[in-house]
Amino acid sequence: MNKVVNSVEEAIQGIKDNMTLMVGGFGLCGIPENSIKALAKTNIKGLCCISNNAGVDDFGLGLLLKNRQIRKMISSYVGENAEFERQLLNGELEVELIPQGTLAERVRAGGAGIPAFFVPAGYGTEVANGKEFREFDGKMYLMETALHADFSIVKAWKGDTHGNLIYRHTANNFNEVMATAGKITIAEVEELVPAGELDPNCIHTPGIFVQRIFQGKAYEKRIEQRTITHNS
Amino acid sequence: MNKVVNSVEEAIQGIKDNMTLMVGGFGLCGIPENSIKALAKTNIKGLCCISNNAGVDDFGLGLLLKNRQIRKMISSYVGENAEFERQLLNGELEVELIPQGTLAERVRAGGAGIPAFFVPAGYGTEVANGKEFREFDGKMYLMETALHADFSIVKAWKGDTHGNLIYRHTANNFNEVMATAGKITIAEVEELVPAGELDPNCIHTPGIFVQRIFQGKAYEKRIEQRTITHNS
Amino acid sequence: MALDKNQIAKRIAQEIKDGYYVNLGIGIPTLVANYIPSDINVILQSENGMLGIGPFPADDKVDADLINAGKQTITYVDGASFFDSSRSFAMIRGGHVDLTILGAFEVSEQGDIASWKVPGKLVKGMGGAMDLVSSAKNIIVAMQHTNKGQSKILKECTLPLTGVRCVKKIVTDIAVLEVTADGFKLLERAPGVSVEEIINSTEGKLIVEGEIPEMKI
Amino acid sequence: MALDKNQIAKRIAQEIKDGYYVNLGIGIPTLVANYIPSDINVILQSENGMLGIGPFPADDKVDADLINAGKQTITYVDGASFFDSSRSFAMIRGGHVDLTILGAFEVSEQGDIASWKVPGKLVKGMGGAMDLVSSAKNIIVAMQHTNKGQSKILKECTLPLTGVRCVKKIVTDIAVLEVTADGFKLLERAPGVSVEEIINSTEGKLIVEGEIPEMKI
Repeated sequence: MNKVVNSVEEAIQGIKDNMTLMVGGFGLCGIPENSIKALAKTNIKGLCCISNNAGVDDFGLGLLLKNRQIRKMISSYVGENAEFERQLLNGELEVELIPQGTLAERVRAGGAGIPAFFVPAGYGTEVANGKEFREFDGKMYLMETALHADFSIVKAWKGDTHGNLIYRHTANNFNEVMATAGKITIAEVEELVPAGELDPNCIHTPGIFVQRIFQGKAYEKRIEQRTITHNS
Repeated sequence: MNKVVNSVEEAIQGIKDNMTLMVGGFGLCGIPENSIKALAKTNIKGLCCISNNAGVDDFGLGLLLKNRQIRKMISSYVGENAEFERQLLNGELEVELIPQGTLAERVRAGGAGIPAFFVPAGYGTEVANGKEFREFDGKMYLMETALHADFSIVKAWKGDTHGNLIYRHTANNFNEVMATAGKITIAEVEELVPAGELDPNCIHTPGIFVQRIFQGKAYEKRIEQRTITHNS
Repeated sequence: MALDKNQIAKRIAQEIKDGYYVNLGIGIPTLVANYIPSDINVILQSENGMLGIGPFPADDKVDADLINAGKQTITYVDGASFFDSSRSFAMIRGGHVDLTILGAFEVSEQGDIASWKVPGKLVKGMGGAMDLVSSAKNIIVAMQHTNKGQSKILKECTLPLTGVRCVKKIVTDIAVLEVTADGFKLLERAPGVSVEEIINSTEGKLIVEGEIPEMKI
Repeated sequence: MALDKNQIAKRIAQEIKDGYYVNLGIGIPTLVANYIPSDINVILQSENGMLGIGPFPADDKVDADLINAGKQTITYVDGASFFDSSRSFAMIRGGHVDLTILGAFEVSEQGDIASWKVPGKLVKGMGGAMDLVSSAKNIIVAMQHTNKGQSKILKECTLPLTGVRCVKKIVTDIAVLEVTADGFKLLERAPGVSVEEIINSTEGKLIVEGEIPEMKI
C-alpha cells in the first residue's frame, strides 16, 4: 500500500491542460508549496483552481497566475494579489466566488458521495441567483451541489507511506476536506514516516483518500500578516 | 469554560419523559454505560432513542428497554435483544430502521445546520417510500433530512474540562457525530484531565459541542463477540 | 461438488487486487480475509470506523474498543486509522472503497440485491448494507445458489430489496456469475459441478458461452 | 464625541457573556478580543479552523501554521482545538457559536446586511461572512454610522447583500441600536453625542423611547 513517489515531478504527472485542481491552504498557510512551484515550471495551462484564496503575487497560486496557467479560480476571497486584479479587470481570468462554508461543504459533499444539499448561506443575496431554494422549518435555504477535481493537491505536517496525514494547527484548513474530493490526491508533507509510526487515533486524512505522497523540501511558509505582542 | 458536572445524576438532569435522545456506540462498543445505568434508575419514560443499535437484554439500551422507558428506537440494526423483539412483536415499541450511513449523515446534518441532503442509499427499496427522489448525473438519490436530539449522550476515552474529547479505536463510531447534534450534549469519559493537557491537533470533538462532562466509573466494556486467534 | 463457505471465501479472495481497499460484510465475506494472498497489499475497511483490520487477537490482547462491523474483536495493522461513522460512510458513499463483498438472499438479472428482510420473520435492520450497495464501485456477492432447491439467482427478486442494479459479480457454492446487461453470464463452475446443474439451479437468464472452466480453489 | 475603533470594540466587549463561544470578524471586531473582561471565560472561534485564539505571539513565537481568519499570526490557549474548514463551518452553520461580531457597509431596518461588495470597486469575495450571518444565533455589527455624511443605517440596503434579516444589534461610532420588528431601537448614545445627531445620521426608522443613556466605555 505504498503511495510514495520519488519526486514532486512524479507527483504531478498526469496533470494536463484545462483540468480542475483543488489546492489546499488558507491564505498562504498550509499551501502545497512544492507542488505549486513544480506546476509553475511546466507549460500546463487553462487550469481551473478550486482554492479558498489565490495566493499573493510571487507566492502560492500567484505563481501560476503570473504564468497565465490559470483560466478560472473558484474561491471565497481573492484579495492581496495585484496580478490577479489586473487579469480579472482585463477579462483574462474567470472568477467564481463562493461563501467559504459553502465551498468547504461542497468539497466535502464531493468526497462523500452527496450530490447536493441545502445551506442558508447566500439566501437573499446574489449568490442565490439561478439556484433552487426551499424552506425547511420556516427558514430559507439554497441547494448547493458537490465539487470534484481531477487532482487534489494538499499539504500536511506528517504523513506515512500509506498516505495517512496529520495537519498542524490552522495549516489544516481546506487540506483535509480537499484530500477527499480529488480523483487523484497528491499529498506533500514536511515529514514522511513508515506506516505504523503515526497514532491511528490521530489521523486527520486516512490513507484511502491519498494516491501519491512525498516529502517536500525547503518549506518557506511565508507569513502574510506578521502580528506580534510587544512586551513592555 | 468549565463543563464538569459532579455526578452522572447531575449530568442527566433535565432529561424528561418523551424526549429524543441520541446515544453513541456501535453494538456495546463505546456506549455511555454510566449515563444509561443512571437513566435506568429514573422513572423517565416515553423516550425516543436514536442509536445505531439497541443494546442486549441486560446491558446498554437493553436496560432501558427492559424498564419500558423507550417508546421508539431509530436505529440501523436492532438484533441480539430478545426483550426488544418481544416488545416489537407485541406492538409495545416503535422502530424506525435507517441505513447506517444515512443515519450517520442525518445526525451530522443536524449538527452542521444542513436541513436536507441527497444520498443513493435506499433508492428503489422500501426505505424510499414517501421520500423525494431525484437524479443527479444519471444516478438516483433520495432526499434525507437532518436529525436533532434534546440530549446527546456520548462516551469518550479522554476528555478535558472544556469538553474536548478524544475517542479510542472503534469506540468512536457514532459518538463523535452525535456529540454535534444534541441541544445539550453529555459526555462521559474514562479519563478527565485539565484543559491544556490534550493535544489540540488530536481533538475529535471540540468542546463547543459539549455542555456537560464527567469521568465515568467502573466501565464494564462488555464484548459481544469475543473472537480470538488460537496460536499453534 | 458444491463449495463450502471457506471455499467460496477462497474463490472470492482471487478477485482482490494489489492496492485494494475492501469492505467485507458479515458471514462468508469475513472469511475472505483468511485467503488474501500474502504477496499483495490490501487494506480492509470496517464501516464502524476503521481502515486496516488485522487478524483476530490473541486471547490476552482482546480489546473491547476494537471490533469490526460484525462486533467481533479484532486487531489493527500498521498504517491503520480510526474515524467516526459519518466519516466512514462518507468514504463508502464517495466511492473510495474499491471492492465490497457481501452476502445476499437473492440477486436479480438486473443486479438488484435482497439481503436484509424476510417478510414474516423479525426484521433486525439493514445496518450498512444499503449504503454499501448503493455506492460501491465494485460489488461481489457471496451466497448459496439455491435454498431448499429454490433458485436464489432470479429474474426479479421476491424479497424486499437492499439495492438496485448494483451487483457486478456473484460467487455461489456452485458457480461464478457476472451480471451483464443481457443476464447472468456463467464464468466458472465449482469443481465437479456440471453446467446443466447450474442451469437447473438458476431461475434468471443464464448466458453460457463456450467451455466453462472449473474454479481453481 | 464619536467613538474611535477601539472604543467601539470596547463597547461591544460588554455584550459578551461568560461561557460564550464567539467569532470575531476582521477589522474592529478583532479588536474586541482586547477588551473581554478577565473575569469571564470566553472562547474565540476562527473560521479557518480553530477554537481558543490567544493573544498575538511574542516576536520569537511567531508560527506560520497558526493564523486567524484575517491571516494574522496568533497563539492558542489551553483547551484549544484545531479542525478543518468543513468542520469549522459545520460548527458555525449548526448554530454552535453563541455570538458573531462583524463589520458592515450598511444595515437595513429588517436586519439585512451589506458588507462584501461595492459595485465599481474590485470584488475580493465574501469569505465566510455569508455563512456566518446566515447561521449565527446572535449577530452584532460594528460599523461607522455614516460615510461622508451619508447614513449607513438604512431603510433598505443599497449595496449587494451579505445576508437577510440577521443582524440583531449594531454598535456604531455614535450609537447602540437594536434591530426590532418596528425599526432600529436606540439603546445608547456615545458620550457627548445628542439624540438629535443620531436621528439626523439615521436614514432607517429610528425608535427613540424615553431617556437614552450614554454608553459606558
